[in-house]
Amino acid sequence: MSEHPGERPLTMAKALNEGLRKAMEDDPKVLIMGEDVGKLGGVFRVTDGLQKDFGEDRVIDTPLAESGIIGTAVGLAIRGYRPVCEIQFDGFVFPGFDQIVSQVAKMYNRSAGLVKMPITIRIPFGGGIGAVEHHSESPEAYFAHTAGLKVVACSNPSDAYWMIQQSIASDDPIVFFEPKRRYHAAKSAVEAEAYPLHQARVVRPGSDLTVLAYGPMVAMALESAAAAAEDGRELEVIDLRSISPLDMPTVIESVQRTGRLIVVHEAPRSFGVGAEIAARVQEQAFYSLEAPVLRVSGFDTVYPPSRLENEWLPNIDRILDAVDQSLGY
Amino acid sequence: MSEHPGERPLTMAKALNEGLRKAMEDDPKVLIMGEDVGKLGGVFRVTDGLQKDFGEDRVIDTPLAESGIIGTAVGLAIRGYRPVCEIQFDGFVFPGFDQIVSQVAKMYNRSAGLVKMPITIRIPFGGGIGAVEHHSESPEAYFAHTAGLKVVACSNPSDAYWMIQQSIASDDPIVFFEPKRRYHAAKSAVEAEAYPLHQARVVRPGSDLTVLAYGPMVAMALESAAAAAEDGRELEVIDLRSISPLDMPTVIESVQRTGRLIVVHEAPRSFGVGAEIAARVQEQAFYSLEAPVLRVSGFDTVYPPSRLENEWLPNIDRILDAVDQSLGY
Amino acid sequence: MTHQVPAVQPEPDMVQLLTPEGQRVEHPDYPLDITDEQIAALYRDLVLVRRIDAEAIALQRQGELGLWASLLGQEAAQVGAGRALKKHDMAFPTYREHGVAWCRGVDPLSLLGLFRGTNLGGFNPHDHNFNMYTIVIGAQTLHATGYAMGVVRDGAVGTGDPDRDTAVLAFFGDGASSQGDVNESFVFAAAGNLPVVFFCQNNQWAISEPVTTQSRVPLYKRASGFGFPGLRIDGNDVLASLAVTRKALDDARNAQGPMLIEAFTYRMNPHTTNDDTRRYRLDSEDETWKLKDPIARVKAYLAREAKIGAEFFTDLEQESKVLAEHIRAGCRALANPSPESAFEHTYVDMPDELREQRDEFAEFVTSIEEEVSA
Amino acid sequence: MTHQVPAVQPEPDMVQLLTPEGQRVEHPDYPLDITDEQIAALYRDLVLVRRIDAEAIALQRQGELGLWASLLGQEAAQVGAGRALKKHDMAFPTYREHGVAWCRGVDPLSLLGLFRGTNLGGFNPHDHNFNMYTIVIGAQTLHATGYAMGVVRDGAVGTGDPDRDTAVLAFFGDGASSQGDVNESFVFAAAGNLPVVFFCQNNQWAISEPVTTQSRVPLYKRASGFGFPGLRIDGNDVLASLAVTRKALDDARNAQGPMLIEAFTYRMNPHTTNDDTRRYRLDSEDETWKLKDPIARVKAYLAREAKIGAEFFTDLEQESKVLAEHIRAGCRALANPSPESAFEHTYVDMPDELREQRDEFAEFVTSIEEEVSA
Ligand SMILES: Cc1ncc(C[n+]2csc(CCOP(=O)(O)OP(=O)(O)O)c2C)c(N)n1
Ligand SMILES: Cc1ncc(C[n+]2csc(CCOP(=O)(O)OP(=O)(O)O)c2C)c(N)n1
Ligand SMILES: [Mg+2]
Ligand SMILES: [Mg+2]
Repeated sequence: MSEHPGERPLTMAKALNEGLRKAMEDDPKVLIMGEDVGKLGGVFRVTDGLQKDFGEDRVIDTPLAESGIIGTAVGLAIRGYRPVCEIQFDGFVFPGFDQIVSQVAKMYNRSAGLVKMPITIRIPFGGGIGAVEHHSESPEAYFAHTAGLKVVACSNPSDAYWMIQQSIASDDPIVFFEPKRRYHAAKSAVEAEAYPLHQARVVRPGSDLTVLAYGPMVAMALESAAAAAEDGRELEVIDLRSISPLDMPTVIESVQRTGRLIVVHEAPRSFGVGAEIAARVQEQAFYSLEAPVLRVSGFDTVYPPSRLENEWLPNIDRILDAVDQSLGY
Repeated sequence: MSEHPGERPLTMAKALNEGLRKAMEDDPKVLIMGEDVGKLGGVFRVTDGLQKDFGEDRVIDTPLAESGIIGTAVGLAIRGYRPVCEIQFDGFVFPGFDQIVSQVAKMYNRSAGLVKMPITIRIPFGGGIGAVEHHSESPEAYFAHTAGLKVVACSNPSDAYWMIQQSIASDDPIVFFEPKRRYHAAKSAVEAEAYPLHQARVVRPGSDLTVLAYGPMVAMALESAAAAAEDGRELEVIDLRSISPLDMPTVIESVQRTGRLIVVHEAPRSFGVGAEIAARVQEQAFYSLEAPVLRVSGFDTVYPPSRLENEWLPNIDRILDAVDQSLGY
Repeated sequence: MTHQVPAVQPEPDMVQLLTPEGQRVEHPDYPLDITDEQIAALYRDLVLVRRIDAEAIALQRQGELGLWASLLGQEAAQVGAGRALKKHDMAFPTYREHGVAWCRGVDPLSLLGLFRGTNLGGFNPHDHNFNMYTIVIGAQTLHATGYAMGVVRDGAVGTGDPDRDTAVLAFFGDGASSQGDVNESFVFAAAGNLPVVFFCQNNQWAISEPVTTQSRVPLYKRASGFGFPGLRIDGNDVLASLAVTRKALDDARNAQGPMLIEAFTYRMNPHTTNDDTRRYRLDSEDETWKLKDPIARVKAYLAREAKIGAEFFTDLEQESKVLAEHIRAGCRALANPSPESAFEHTYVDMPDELREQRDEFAEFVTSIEEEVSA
Repeated sequence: MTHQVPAVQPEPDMVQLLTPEGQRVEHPDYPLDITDEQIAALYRDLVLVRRIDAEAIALQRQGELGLWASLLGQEAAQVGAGRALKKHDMAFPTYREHGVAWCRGVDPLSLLGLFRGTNLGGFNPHDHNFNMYTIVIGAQTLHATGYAMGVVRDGAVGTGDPDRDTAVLAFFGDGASSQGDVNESFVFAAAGNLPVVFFCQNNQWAISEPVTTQSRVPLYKRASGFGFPGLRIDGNDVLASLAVTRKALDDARNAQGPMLIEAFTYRMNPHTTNDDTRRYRLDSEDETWKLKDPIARVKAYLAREAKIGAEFFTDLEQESKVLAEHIRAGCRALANPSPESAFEHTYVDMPDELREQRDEFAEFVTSIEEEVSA
């Protein structure tokens, strides 16, 4: 039996691997399915060794068809299983979009609460790894806009370990975003206990301005806050963790203190997650805002060739620039 | 040759039909393709008579496969055609989502500007017609969030006539939303000239508060404004017309005058079009707003069974309630 | 344009065990041991299923249903397939399998909510091992395939234990055969040798599109390319449908893998009550198919060959009337759901933000009611 | 679990015109009239294409490319197919058809931008009637099919005019055969009797998944179920690939409709430079396939049978070196695009809002530069 990993520092990829292993041990109905998840252990090795230990019936190399992966997961869920589907890269979730939006998200409602869809859809997302087209996208807003789905993103090994287990245990379907550029970044130890799945977390307290981020941009926000601190500006950084539902109480509480908010994400700006947060914050904290909610994000273009991604993606300079702007109001 | 329809009042369905006919006459490369668009003239009769007049090579009853419809349209565009794809109902666009998001939207960029995708994707959308599941949805935000696509929605016969022609003439791919509950609603005459495709239009001037709507909700907004006028409140109503790109100058100019904005759409609220508008307005007119931008929309649930849709959809009462709220700030 | 689309291939042989004239015929591969009483029982199904359909159409005309998708002409395909299932087998329908629902013991009223607009399905697929209707064309074939993956993982195939071994039956139409999902379900089913039988009702039409728009070769042939058997049956022959589906399900339970059955039949009514066939097909086509009516041939058989007494037919008429009354009264009694119910069941664990929307909505509804009553 | 997945069927016959030992063999349906000079020209293609691949791999190792998808082992399939195309035919590749690109006259440097990260394709498909690489598995088969619909609408099929009649060649892999899009392209192509030839390189692997994960029957069989012919060729035999593809394209141009060619070959390298085959396949498998090398057999033939002088081989070696140098120098010279260029070409008609984002970005970049230089 796999134990809590204890003090051992883990990479995010390894933390996910151990979280998956724990979930499979805890519940024999948990299955992993996707392209290359078996012997290869996935292209990022997140499922490394699981097929060896749990067998081909529980860690399933599927045919190369995303609609088939999600659609058969729906059938497995009807039969009582809890499938964890791996989508190899963000840009390849779209062939499965119909099954996700019209079946996974709607079956529980269609059945008036009689059929649950405890399906977890894991998606390595985001850029910064020098990849080719379709391998660096951030499609979270599509899923957040879809009623019936919940959407989360982990940003560090400990959350990765716990959140993947919580997602698998959730009776609602969850789209689980993994910041691929952090898979093998810093190692850290797993916390002793899980934090509530759909709760945001203040990861750096501050009083001058709130920076909200999730997934790969949390590290960027923290670095920006460290840089700003050198200039005597205290930024509060919140790791959103759950994109849908949003934990507005945590966000509003912070904004009421700081009066200023910047949302950071890699996805294109327009109609993205930042828009919803801005809309809600101005609804719910209208009189607290001393400046408009600003967004630092990818631009409204196709994701650029990788040689341009560092400029295109939000970076410390652009975040600090937005901080200046916000404080200038 | 089809002439401008002149003074004849037309339904929106008929106006679209005449607009399509005109586009086909003007350019032999224009093709219509989709399910049941031929002899049947589409389930809403928008393509009525076109196959008879232009032949089976230009009005194509395709096999029943949306990815196939969009994917072959991409190939036709590479060969120099201008396909107009009909998606039978909003909820059936998702099997074609991958081809739309990863191919239609990206080909021009992928080719560094060498291959254009002059494809129009017509989608009858929205509720209010007492239909079964998947037949009443409003998926516009998914497309608006997709760089490389433009998204428009017509709200009246004249716009329908002109906007469909402008969309077909556009060298950028356009997702064209048609408010199905208005297809056979009021007839009206077609204006003598086209209005710029991506420009919003003030359809009722007012000074107390701005109401922004598109597609099926424009009529609802106008009715609300008429009701509010009886109480002495002058609402300005803007028909957005273009969802992506957004015509912010028109919106901001209005909000600077009225200080208050309500956005109305049928789609679920969260991560919808209203969120982007709210985010931009608070960015661009921060000091003009006397109340937060409010949203009157569908709720964050699966579209309900049709017996509930009138309560679930935005209606005059809910819009007026939001007007009260906004004016109460 | 000089390009010619070659003519569609001629109709292939199809399994038929009862001719349109009501004659039993034998088929070497599909012997059917069946008593006249059992044939009479199938006749009863056919008649009652047609009655359900007729009542629903009438209810739609009266405004009690928003829409109805008629199965007229497809009763034999559906009843044969439905009766071939064992209780613990699972069926995945489209939106037209009212006859299969009947055979599974689903109360016809359970089907009406969807068409009346009072719910979106709303029944428990496990109650009768019959999934809810699926409207997105083809999507359910993948669900059936995934369910069959679960059956295999439960060790409920090829054990030889008839109470344990389980098969899955996936319905779809001729139009659906073009969808990626249907073809992907063939891939998954074949690669996993899964206990799923694909049952395609080729009713010649997908709304206004004739089957030739989808394929110029018979649809049952599709299977062989994926590596499993396919077969065409006379879809208007309830005995052929029963015998062939039963055998296919048996094979599936015995770990012989998937099969595709193409039931060659005809949608005698418009696509739905919204549709208008005059725009795209000839009356003469309808007339030809009327001669192959799936019920008339069983009646002819029973009248001529079987010693089923007149009482059976009068009882059935009575039963049909009672059923009709059940449907009419039951349908009218299907209440509108409460507006607040729109907020239920989008999530198992309702997010706070949705709870707030619900509460605001409830408050708003109350305020309007007060205003109106004031 | 008692459920058994039956063994995969044995390999069917496949068209072979040149054995691994370099012997010409005749095939009744695919006679190939070819001179030794022409075979030598194919040999040149094979050698140069392999050189392009080797240089790209080296450039990836040196950090000049982010990634490379090697075609090692698949040269014969690609060169045969590529040389079967007429100039005005159109080809739709995946991301691995460097050999086809070569035959179409595409400068190898045009392929590198994608893998270097300086562009996403960036060349004009019409320049050489060779589409840009497509990464989303299977998507391009529908593009090819749609293009073929356009060819038909242009009246460029079945006219008998060799300069007018046009065929389309769609490439995809064994893994891709499972995608809905590929199967939908078969539906559209068959229903429309379109002039498109589907060319599946079954290189036995889809990253780490053996072809048996996708199908337990040979992939060429898929076609018959859709109503058009399918055939397996020895994909390591350039003559078979040339002869069969040429005939299929001829048929397509003559309005005989689509065909599926399965080229049975082997991906001798990892999936891409990122991949690690040791996790999922045995060295012995690689060794077996080395005996079937697509280039060695042509060399053996030329050495033994043909009167190609030694000069040809020394010239080729020289040409190969020049090409390698062109690639190395050219690749290093592929400049990074300017940051502002990220804003170009998302739209033909750039919306104002995006223009503002671009201008803000440009301003920001300038301010940072000023800060840095200050
Ligand atoms: C993905 C999708 N596209 C389009 C539709 C609209 N639609 C409903 S039924 C139908 C025709 C289906 O034909 P077929 O599969 O032959 O089944 P039948 O209705 O004849 O039983 C269509 C196009 C849909 N429901 N789903
Ligand atoms: C829709 C989609 N899903 C997943 C991937 C990731 N992926 C890239 S190549 C590949 C395997 C393709 O195998 P095959 O079709 O046999 O082609 P080969 O690479 O062998 O040439 C996969 C899964 C993708 N590119 N597109
Ligand atoms: Mg049909
Ligand atoms: Mg392969």
